[in-house]
Amino acid sequence: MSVVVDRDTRLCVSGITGREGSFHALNNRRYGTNVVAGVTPGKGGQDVEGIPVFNTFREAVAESAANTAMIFVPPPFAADSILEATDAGIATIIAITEGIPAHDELRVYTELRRAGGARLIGPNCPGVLSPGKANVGIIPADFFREGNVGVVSRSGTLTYQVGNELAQRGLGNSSIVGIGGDPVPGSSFVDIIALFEADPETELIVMSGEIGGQGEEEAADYIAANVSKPVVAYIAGFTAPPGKTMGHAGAIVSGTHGTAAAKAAALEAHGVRVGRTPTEVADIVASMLG
Amino acid sequence: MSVVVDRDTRLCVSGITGREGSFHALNNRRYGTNVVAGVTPGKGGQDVEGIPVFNTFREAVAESAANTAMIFVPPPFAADSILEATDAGIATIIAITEGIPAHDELRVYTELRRAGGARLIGPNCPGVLSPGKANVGIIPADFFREGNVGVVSRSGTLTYQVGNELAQRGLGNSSIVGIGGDPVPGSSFVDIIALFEADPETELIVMSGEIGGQGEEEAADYIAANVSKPVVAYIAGFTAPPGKTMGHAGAIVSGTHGTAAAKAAALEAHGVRVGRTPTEVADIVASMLG
Amino acid sequence: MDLLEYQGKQLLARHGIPVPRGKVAATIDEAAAAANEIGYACAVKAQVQIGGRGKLGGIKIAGDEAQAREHAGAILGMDIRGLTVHEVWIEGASEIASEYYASIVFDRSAKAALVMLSTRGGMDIEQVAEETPEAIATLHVDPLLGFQPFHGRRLAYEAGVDADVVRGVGAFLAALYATFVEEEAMLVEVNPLVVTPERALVALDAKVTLDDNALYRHPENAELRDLSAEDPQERMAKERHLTYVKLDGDIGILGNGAGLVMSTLDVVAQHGGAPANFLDAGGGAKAEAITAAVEVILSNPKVTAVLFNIFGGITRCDEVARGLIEAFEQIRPDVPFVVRLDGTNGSLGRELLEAAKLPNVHGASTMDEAAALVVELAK
Amino acid sequence: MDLLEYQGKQLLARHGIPVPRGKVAATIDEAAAAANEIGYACAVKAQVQIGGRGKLGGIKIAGDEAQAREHAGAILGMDIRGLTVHEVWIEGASEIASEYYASIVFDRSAKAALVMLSTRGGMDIEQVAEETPEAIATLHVDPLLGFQPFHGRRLAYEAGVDADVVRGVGAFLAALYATFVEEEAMLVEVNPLVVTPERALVALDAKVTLDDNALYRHPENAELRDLSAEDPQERMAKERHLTYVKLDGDIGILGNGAGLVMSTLDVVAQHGGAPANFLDAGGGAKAEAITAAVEVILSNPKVTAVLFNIFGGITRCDEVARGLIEAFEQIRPDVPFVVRLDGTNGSLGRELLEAAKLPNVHGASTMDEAAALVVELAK
Repeated sequence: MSVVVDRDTRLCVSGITGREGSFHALNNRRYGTNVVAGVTPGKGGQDVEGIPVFNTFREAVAESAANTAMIFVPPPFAADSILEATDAGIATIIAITEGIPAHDELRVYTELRRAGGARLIGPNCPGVLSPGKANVGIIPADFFREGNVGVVSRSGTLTYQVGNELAQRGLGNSSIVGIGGDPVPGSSFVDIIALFEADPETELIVMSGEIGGQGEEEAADYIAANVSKPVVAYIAGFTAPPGKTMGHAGAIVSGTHGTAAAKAAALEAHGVRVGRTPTEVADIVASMLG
Repeated sequence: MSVVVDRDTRLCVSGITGREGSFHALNNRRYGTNVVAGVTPGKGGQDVEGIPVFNTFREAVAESAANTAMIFVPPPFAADSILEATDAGIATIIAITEGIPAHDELRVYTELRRAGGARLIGPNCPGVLSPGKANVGIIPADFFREGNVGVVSRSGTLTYQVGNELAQRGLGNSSIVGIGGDPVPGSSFVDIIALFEADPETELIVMSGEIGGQGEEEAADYIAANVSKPVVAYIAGFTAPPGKTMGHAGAIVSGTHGTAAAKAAALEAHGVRVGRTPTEVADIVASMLG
Repeated sequence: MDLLEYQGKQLLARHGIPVPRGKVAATIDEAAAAANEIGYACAVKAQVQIGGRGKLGGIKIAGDEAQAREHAGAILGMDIRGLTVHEVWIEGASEIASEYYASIVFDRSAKAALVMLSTRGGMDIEQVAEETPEAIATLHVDPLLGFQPFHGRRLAYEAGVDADVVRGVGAFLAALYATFVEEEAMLVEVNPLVVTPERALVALDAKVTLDDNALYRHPENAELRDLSAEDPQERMAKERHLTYVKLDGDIGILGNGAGLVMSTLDVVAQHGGAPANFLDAGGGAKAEAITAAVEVILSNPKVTAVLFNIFGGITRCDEVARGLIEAFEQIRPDVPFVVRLDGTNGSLGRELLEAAKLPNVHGASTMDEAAALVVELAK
Repeated sequence: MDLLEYQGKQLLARHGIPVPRGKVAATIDEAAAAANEIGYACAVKAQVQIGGRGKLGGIKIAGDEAQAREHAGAILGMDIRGLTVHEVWIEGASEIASEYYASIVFDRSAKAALVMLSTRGGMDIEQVAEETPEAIATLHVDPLLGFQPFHGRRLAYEAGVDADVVRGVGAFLAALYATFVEEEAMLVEVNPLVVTPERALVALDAKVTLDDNALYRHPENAELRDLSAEDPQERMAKERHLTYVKLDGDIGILGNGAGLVMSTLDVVAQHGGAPANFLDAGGGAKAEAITAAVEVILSNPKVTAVLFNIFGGITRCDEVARGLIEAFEQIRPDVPFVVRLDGTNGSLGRELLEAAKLPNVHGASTMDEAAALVVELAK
């Protein structure tokens, strides 16, 4: 088992004819992901190394039975592409695009939460990797092996760092889920932790947070009330000054809100072990599963 | 039993300090309806013959535990008042106001249908009367007696006509529900027929329709699939010319759509008896219950 | 409220939709001046709120001023299905590569705007819908989310528009939706939507129906109401704030409540009569409203008998009786009246009427009886 | 992007919100001319993107031209918490009956706009929130439904504004919400929102933060960016499209990915070091980007050592190595570098660096080891 993507994933890539879109679509296919279609308006009828391209998601779903979308179009078109995918009946949407306006994200989030909307991962995220099953996005799969640690993270490279350290200790992952660094992530820590809790393959959950927002604090409450599996956390940004956006649009300490110290304290108050460095996180995980 | 309003109704009247609002609020109270509050912005702290007036629905609900709203404000303010009532947690909203812009009604309808919204009856309706229990609106209660015929109607006076003829034959009503004559009624025939079907006191359902829209046709399908109780119908407007609005904003035959003949045929095809005059309807009901 | 073609086009143009350049004219001289200004060839188009005027001779192409004068002379004053043409619209003739169809209607069943697009423009869309429904792409728009760019692409590809105008058609539909919502329309229809040889999109016709209930928010639209095109009785009723619809028969009808009036028309027809009008005196009508209503009904010269069918709820029968008595004093009608008063204060109303001994006024105790009697008296 | 007070006010004014009349001035002469035009008494206000400037001497009232000159002279060039004042805003002094507070923030937890209203204006709202949270009325707005009239009434009554301005406050909040949505702001704050003795509402201050990601849709706002107020290194980084935040320490930091860079800063701090900056080279950074990043880092004269912490995913370590080699050729840095290259093409990158034999460049195999070493070298 795994979460979000697996061997049943039938992927349709929005923006597949772009340079980045085609590169990662083919990379994902090489890993074993079932990439069944792409969407680029005006390029319907073409193909990208055998992957058929459609003008609309409706056509793509009708012709290829796609159930998952990866969004790779530039920011001005990304919100529309997400809405198009859910309108076409896609159940899981993974949005890689960075730089989507926050108000667009708000509208999309609200619309998807109406009855029947798709599960959105991202935007501004590295995607989801279920080692040995499917990779959707830009996570370099080589650093991860199959296993029973579920990872959910706001940061891409930090995830690779943690995953790599786990792999060096002989540990692998059920799934790696990048929820992204934007102000309005489609899925929160809570959403993904709930999936890992229900996933029989996952034995331990690693969550990698950072400054800004309340997602880590909400996760702490949720874990205390609903999660039976051990959770190990990491928080980046202890030294970030207030009022400055640290790379991710969502990573900003506002006044006294959203500090790394407050997040770590909230998690530890609910019995979650917090590693001070990625290495320490890997050490804790190894000791708990060892 | 009865539907929509009964002895548990705690009514808050929006627009209670207006001439019409206060007249009907007091009339409803005289009938026995528990009128607990009124709302008029800027007149909070006043009272209308002992009924306390509040500035907002939130205050009214907090102070009086109102669970039902009657909307009596002029059309430019009615949609806002309905949204305010649902935002304040009111579960049932009965909108008497005539002349609300259709796009306002569309927005309100869509918003209320999101999870958790209130049940809206109307707008442009005479209200709901559950004889012997509660009267909310402008239905003249004298013509109706307690009984087991549920009536749902798009027209006010036509309802009085039918109710009066039933009373003359010794028959009474569980509830009389006026769903109103506007293009986007908050509750449809189907919604109210479903309530009557579930109401143990109701033994027979009378639906009084008219030209325009597809509500009667949808009811015909619903009745065939879901309703065990006998239904007798009346349709007004057999002689209405196409393209003309017959008084009610919603009563218009567009091309070949929405004709009375088509509606009557749809109902009869599903085993619903259709009376050709209000008198014939009363005769059919009397013979079925006799 | 239905707009004339040129009013609809001006509305669309306000929202950035391209329409042909044109001018309105009410006389032959005005039409000739307009045509000279627009240039030739130009179209001379009858401005009536009715479809199919082209087939009935209401649209003609003029190649020079003489023809413009000739066509304007033929069209102005023309009767098109009962409506007199008071104005023509002169516009430059468009070059046409393709004719599409686009519309948005307020779909009551779905509770949403319904957008329709077809490449079979220039035809009656109901005919297209019957013969080749697959030639029409349709989509409902959630009123809170609104029209999204992907909606435009979906419709354009599903309708099969030419590949080079997909983007343009999407933008056109977005502007049409903005018009629909911002002007609070019940219908906006462009048929044909023309693709020119230069691959531009132009709205060659426009049919717009606005929501009467929303006109108070659009004072500039409320002023467009073309009273000259309306029936004189309907205009008179509107000025008196009465809900009146003129019909073809000879029996004047007054009732209270739209449903009851419709029902009254039906029952009269069942008895072999032909109603002259629909008139809803409304809830709680006072005596003055009744008096005004009698005036409106009798201003139609075809009326040979009048039926009052009142079931009082908020409306009080004594007020109705007083209004009728007042009307008789003012107007002294020479046609018979049948009056059925029931409901609130019914007996009081009947007593008042009886005491007034109005000439040729007959009481009736039920709707059926009243209908039978008025049909008899109207003969 | 934070706007200066006067830019924020101009933005609000575009949406119909009343603001005092004013003019911006960059010199004493301009300030005097502006003050003469506005009239006396007028306020001379430092334009810096920071709160509390009043207490720090950044706002003064001038009764005549001499005072206007004196105040402008004192304020222009002043340093307010590290920011130099380049402009003053001269505006007519307002008469004040009451001071309210109004704001809308993009609430990430609730995923909705959060509207706040309080009658305790003119104070730091965080202090009000701590001392008397019940004095602040709050409300979340659904982004699809939008701000409704009843929202305004609810907030006005809950906050307890004066009865005669309930309607005005509602309209003000509606206009503030329109500004927030249409300009795609993350924050709009008016503190104080003044009620004048004539019972008019005026925005006496304005704090507006716009969404950088949405500026492409608002070219007129994008032009407002006040580059002169930004740190020179940050400006240089922006021109090179690098994500750079200047910090107080002496260890330059470069990494790939925001999370990894934040983590690197933390680890360096744990080892007792003080980072000089945050710099995310981004995903898939090419050699030129690395070279540019080195330039930016070294343009900060406080930097005494630099740490490269790269965990390659899309970013290839050989590209990073090439960029660093190129940077050394161009700039010849005189501070030590610690370089940790891991992930995609890690061994290739390390080999390239080794072969280049760059002076004073030290390899490290883990993030921890790298941090410890750079802290040591920076001393």
